[in-house]
Amino acid sequence: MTDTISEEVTEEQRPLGVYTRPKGGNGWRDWITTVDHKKIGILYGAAALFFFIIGGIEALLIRLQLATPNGTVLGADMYNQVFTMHGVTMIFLAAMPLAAAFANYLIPLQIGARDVAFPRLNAMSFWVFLAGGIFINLSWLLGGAPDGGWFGYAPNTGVIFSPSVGMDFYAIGLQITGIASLVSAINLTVTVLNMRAPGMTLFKMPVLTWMLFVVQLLLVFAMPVIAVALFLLMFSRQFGANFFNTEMGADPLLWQHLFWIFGHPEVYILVLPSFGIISEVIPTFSRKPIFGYDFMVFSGIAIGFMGWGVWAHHMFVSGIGPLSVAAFSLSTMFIAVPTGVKILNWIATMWGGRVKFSSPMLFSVGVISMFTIGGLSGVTHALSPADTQQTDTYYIVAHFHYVIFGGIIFGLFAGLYFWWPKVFGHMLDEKMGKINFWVMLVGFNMTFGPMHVLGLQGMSRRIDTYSPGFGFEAWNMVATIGSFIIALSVLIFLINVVTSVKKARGKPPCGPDPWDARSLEWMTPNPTPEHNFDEIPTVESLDEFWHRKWGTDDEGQIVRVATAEEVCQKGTATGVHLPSPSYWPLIFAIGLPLLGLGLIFNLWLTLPGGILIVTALYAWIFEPVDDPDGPHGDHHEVNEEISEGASDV
Amino acid sequence: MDTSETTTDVEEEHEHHEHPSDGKYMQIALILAIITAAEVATYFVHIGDALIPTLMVMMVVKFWIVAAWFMHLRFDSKMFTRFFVSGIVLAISVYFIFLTVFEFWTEG
Amino acid sequence: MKKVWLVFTAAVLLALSGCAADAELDTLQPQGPTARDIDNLLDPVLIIAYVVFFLVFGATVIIWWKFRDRHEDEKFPKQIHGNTKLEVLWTIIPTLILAGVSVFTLITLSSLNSRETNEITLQVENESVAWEPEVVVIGQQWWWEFRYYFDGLDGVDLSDARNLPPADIVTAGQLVMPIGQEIELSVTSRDVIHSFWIPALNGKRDAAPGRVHPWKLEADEPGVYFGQCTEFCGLSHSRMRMQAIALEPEDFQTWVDQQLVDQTADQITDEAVARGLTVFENQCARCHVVNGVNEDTSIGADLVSNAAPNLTHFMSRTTYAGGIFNLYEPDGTVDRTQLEAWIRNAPAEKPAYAQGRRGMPALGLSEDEIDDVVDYLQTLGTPPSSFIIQATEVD
Amino acid sequence: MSEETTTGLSHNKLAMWVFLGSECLLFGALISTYLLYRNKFYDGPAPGDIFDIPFTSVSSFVLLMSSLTMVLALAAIQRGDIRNNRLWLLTTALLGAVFIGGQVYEFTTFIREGLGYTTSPFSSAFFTLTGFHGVHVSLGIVMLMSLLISSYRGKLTQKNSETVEIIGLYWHFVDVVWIIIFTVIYLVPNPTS
Repeated sequence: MTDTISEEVTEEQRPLGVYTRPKGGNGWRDWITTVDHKKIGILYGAAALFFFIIGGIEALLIRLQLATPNGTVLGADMYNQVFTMHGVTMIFLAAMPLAAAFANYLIPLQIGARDVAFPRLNAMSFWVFLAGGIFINLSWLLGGAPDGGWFGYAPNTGVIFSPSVGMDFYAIGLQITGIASLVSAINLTVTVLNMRAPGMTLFKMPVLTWMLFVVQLLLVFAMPVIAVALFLLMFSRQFGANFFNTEMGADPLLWQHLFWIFGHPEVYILVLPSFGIISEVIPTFSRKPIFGYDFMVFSGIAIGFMGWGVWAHHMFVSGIGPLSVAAFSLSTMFIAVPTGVKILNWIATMWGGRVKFSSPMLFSVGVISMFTIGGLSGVTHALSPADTQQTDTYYIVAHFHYVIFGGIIFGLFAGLYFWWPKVFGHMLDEKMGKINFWVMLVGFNMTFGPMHVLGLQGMSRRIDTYSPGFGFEAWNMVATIGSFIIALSVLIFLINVVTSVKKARGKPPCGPDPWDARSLEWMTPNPTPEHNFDEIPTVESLDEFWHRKWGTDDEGQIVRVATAEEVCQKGTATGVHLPSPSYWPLIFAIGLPLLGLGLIFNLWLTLPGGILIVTALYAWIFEPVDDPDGPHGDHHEVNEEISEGASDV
Repeated sequence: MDTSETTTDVEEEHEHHEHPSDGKYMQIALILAIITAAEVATYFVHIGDALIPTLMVMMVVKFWIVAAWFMHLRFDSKMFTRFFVSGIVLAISVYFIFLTVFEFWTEG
Repeated sequence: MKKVWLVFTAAVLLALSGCAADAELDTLQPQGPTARDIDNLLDPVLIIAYVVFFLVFGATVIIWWKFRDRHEDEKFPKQIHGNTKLEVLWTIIPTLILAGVSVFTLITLSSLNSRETNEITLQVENESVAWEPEVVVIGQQWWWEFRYYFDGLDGVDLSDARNLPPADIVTAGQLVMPIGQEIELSVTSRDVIHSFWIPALNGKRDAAPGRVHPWKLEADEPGVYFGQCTEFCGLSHSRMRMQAIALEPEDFQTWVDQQLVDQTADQITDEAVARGLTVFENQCARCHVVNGVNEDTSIGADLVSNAAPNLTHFMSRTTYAGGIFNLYEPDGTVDRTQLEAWIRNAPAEKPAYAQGRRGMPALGLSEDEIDDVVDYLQTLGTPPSSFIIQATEVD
Repeated sequence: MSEETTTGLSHNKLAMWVFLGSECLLFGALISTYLLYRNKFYDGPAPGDIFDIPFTSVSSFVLLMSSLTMVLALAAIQRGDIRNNRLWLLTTALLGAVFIGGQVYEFTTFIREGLGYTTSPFSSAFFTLTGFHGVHVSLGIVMLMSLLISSYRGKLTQKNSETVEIIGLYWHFVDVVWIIIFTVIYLVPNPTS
């Protein structure tokens, strides 16, 4: 595991002699040892897109099964596994890590930092997430995928009712990805608080950073709750604990409460990054500042805070008392207010602007209109009596896909198009981007629009088949066709990526500021150099980058004071001292699934898992702060700040 | 969630108050020991309806003493207190509602 | 974008206005007072939602037409950073609207949870009984049981649905009730969580093991009202259906009279039926009860849920196997082919987990035995009226 | 090191506090689960039947005092007093070990008296909650021992006293959690069968 190093290094640099750090470099070795937040961001993005495609294939299978009455494509058992894994994959392995990709890549850049507070922990978060994602999907090969729904309601997830190992993979796998989320959240929380550029007060942070910050706080407090729920499930299944054993007087609603105490903040964990992204995109393309920055920030905080008081609206028919239903019904209704404020503020930002409908902007407007539909159907669920008709029908499926697909996936695609040049140094093709958007919009509405009707006509959720004669046939067929149109739009995106990469090969990177953007990350060249900023800028205002480019003349007209090329740094600084790569995050991450497999199949397997984990932890601690053999630049002022700014944990 | 306050974010004064002396720590530990003794005494001496409130008050006092003195929250940055208190307040309110929904308080 | 939306919205409006013909589960065509209360709450909110949506969408369209950048020059629009008054205004307005909505929500909620005490007089075994209409609803994998206790539920311990005292009437798949009466339900489960839902009469309520949830149903007119289990409950969740059959009070009395009759062997004259009874006693009676043949206590112990449908008045129902097969053809003849297929190899007809003691297993009966047992089953109970048989047919 | 950050606080210490905030929700969920099930003892022993308050009081006291020794260890290293630092670190670890020993003894007694992990919802919830706490204490002991080893290797000096402080924060947190558990689970009158 260690490089052989010929040069001499001091005892101080290599405390235990063996735990050296790998050198930076190129190729796969660089990727698996990297602690660079940008590379980790890219890894998150790639892994998330991979799982997004897997989850999408599962969605297509679901739609094929339901295209016609009495469908036989999957069969009941397989259908239950596929819909469970579709939910688990899309939420935990696609949407959350895609948001994490943006958080990792952009938070340090937007606040003017060289990296996150704990670069190695950051790498660990990614590898642990990936290990968890692979672990859950291993269940397909090792005895069947989870079949109790992503919500895993007890006691249907107990060994009697779900005897395959699927739910064990679910409980342990989500626990593993939960570790990743929690560690990453603590890391980014500290980063936002502690590593802002001089002058960047909290209220000069871009809205995206703010929203991502709220998300990290939500994760910090929500992950332990699902962790406990999953522990209870795991102990029940593995060791015969009686948390959900109703024969002994246990209450099956315990799981539901714990799950949704986590689950509702989770909705905002998913949606706020997208809100943040479009809050960056819309002002840029409207050529106006965001309307009501303070309101945007505070409504984000309010959503995050109120998200803790509405969880039981998932349980209006579960048998909780009428007083609880009334209370949660009211709290749910009023969470619509801060969300509504956001939508109106985005509209006000565009209003009176000179709006360029480039592809990131199209996707953002898509978020506004599609999320509005999801939000409004959400209000109809808040009417708890009406929810007794709607819940667990396709009306709910329609609702949350308008929120999650319309509100989140569209936003994340806006982000992909917007920051692609930032990350890779070339633009994605605009024309294909627009086609991508329109195809996705049509496919999305064809798939999920009819589900409102199906739900109101009484089609239950999570059914693997339905009989003819209930009026479900036509709309199901439309939805299935729509789902393939969505698949086509994702294919268009992938083709766009491939052709754009090919087109850009051999050409110089695109300019530093393709969109006339506003925030700090665009002050570095495209693609971002390894050290981010040549010199940490001092921030004077919100939209610092924009204000360095544009000023006002005597008549109040906006005039250019500098070109983007002048404002942007050259990215040519040398000798910037960056945290060194490390093997141990990856080694640690490999240990966890082994531990999990050991718990499920054979306790002996936990031994190598445990050894890897303990070794990795101790090696990590005793690993020198820096690569003793790595290049050391001249220590001028800026460099001091870097080595101090990024801690060694 | 209360990190939204604007006033404290930059240049939070770097507090280096003198930490208590070892003797002071011993005194605090003595107080903790006395409260614990009082707590345990309630097991043997019956005080009726006042029992649970008394126990809760003593518990909170002990908690507060350890957090404030041993964990240095009294002397350290308010940011730390904020995160800890956020966690505690959120936990108490969420789980209080949780138990209320289960009609835990009325069941006795 | 605009056109797509027009088409789509038109389609939604069409569906919402209740044009859907075959929609037995439609939530927007209430057939009873409770469901109507819910519908009356939803409709105005849907209208508000449409208005809000068209405002937002209209604004987007205006931005698209009016504020689109058509000249690629560097001219900037007026830079507006916000407008506190406006923002406060559009915080307050939705708050007020929602406050109004919440008042109506609370009113509906309280009516949904209110209980009407209305006793009806029934003749039970030649005695007049004042019965407050109450039915115990029990979900299990993957069918519903309904139990009627004419002495009321006061002395009935429902906390353990797997061990209930014998009831006056035990039926499965179809809840029979009189019209114009509020029927109080006690919903519970014998294994996992299910959800009881007759959309035309009321919303749904979960059936959770160890918990008894009150709910109610009331129908205006006689008819067959369809339902479907809506809480994911495992393998055959989609094949767990039920119906509420609402009858005129006198028809309900007739139904009660018929259900109170036990099946005794000395009525049997036909030889095939007698052989069928033997098959039943040797095989089926391990899990299924026929009053007069075996006892309603501790049968079904082979099953996780501790129960299988009571078959005493099998022919009085129009569906079986969790409400997924029709017992009768529309003309009133028995669909023997399907019934025989079910008895021959139940797991092939409906996914279950028989080896895990859930669902009906394949018993390995010979074709003769199947014929006989079907002959026997056909003697159990009185067929319902052709009105009900036809109302059960969905196609 | 900490002077370089925006807030002037060290990354490590801030991260530990954020983590402790998170842990509140974890233990909150476990305690609430226990409270929900304290009456659900099925056919097994009830909490009121088996809790040995005098015994648990002693071990609680031991854990409480370990907080004192922990803070004394920190004060020592902050003064640069390595000898006393080692002494108090060792004492803290030992007190922690005594507490864990007490818990092991308590668990074995309970099991002997018929309260196994799978006896009832109450037993599962009890062992899970106190077990989680015990694992936290054990991890703390491992960390303290690591500090000691590192001290004997000459790596633990006044300069990195913050490491001691951060592990101390964790240790005190585990202690305050026990303050709550001791009152809420043991001292509040318990149902008997």
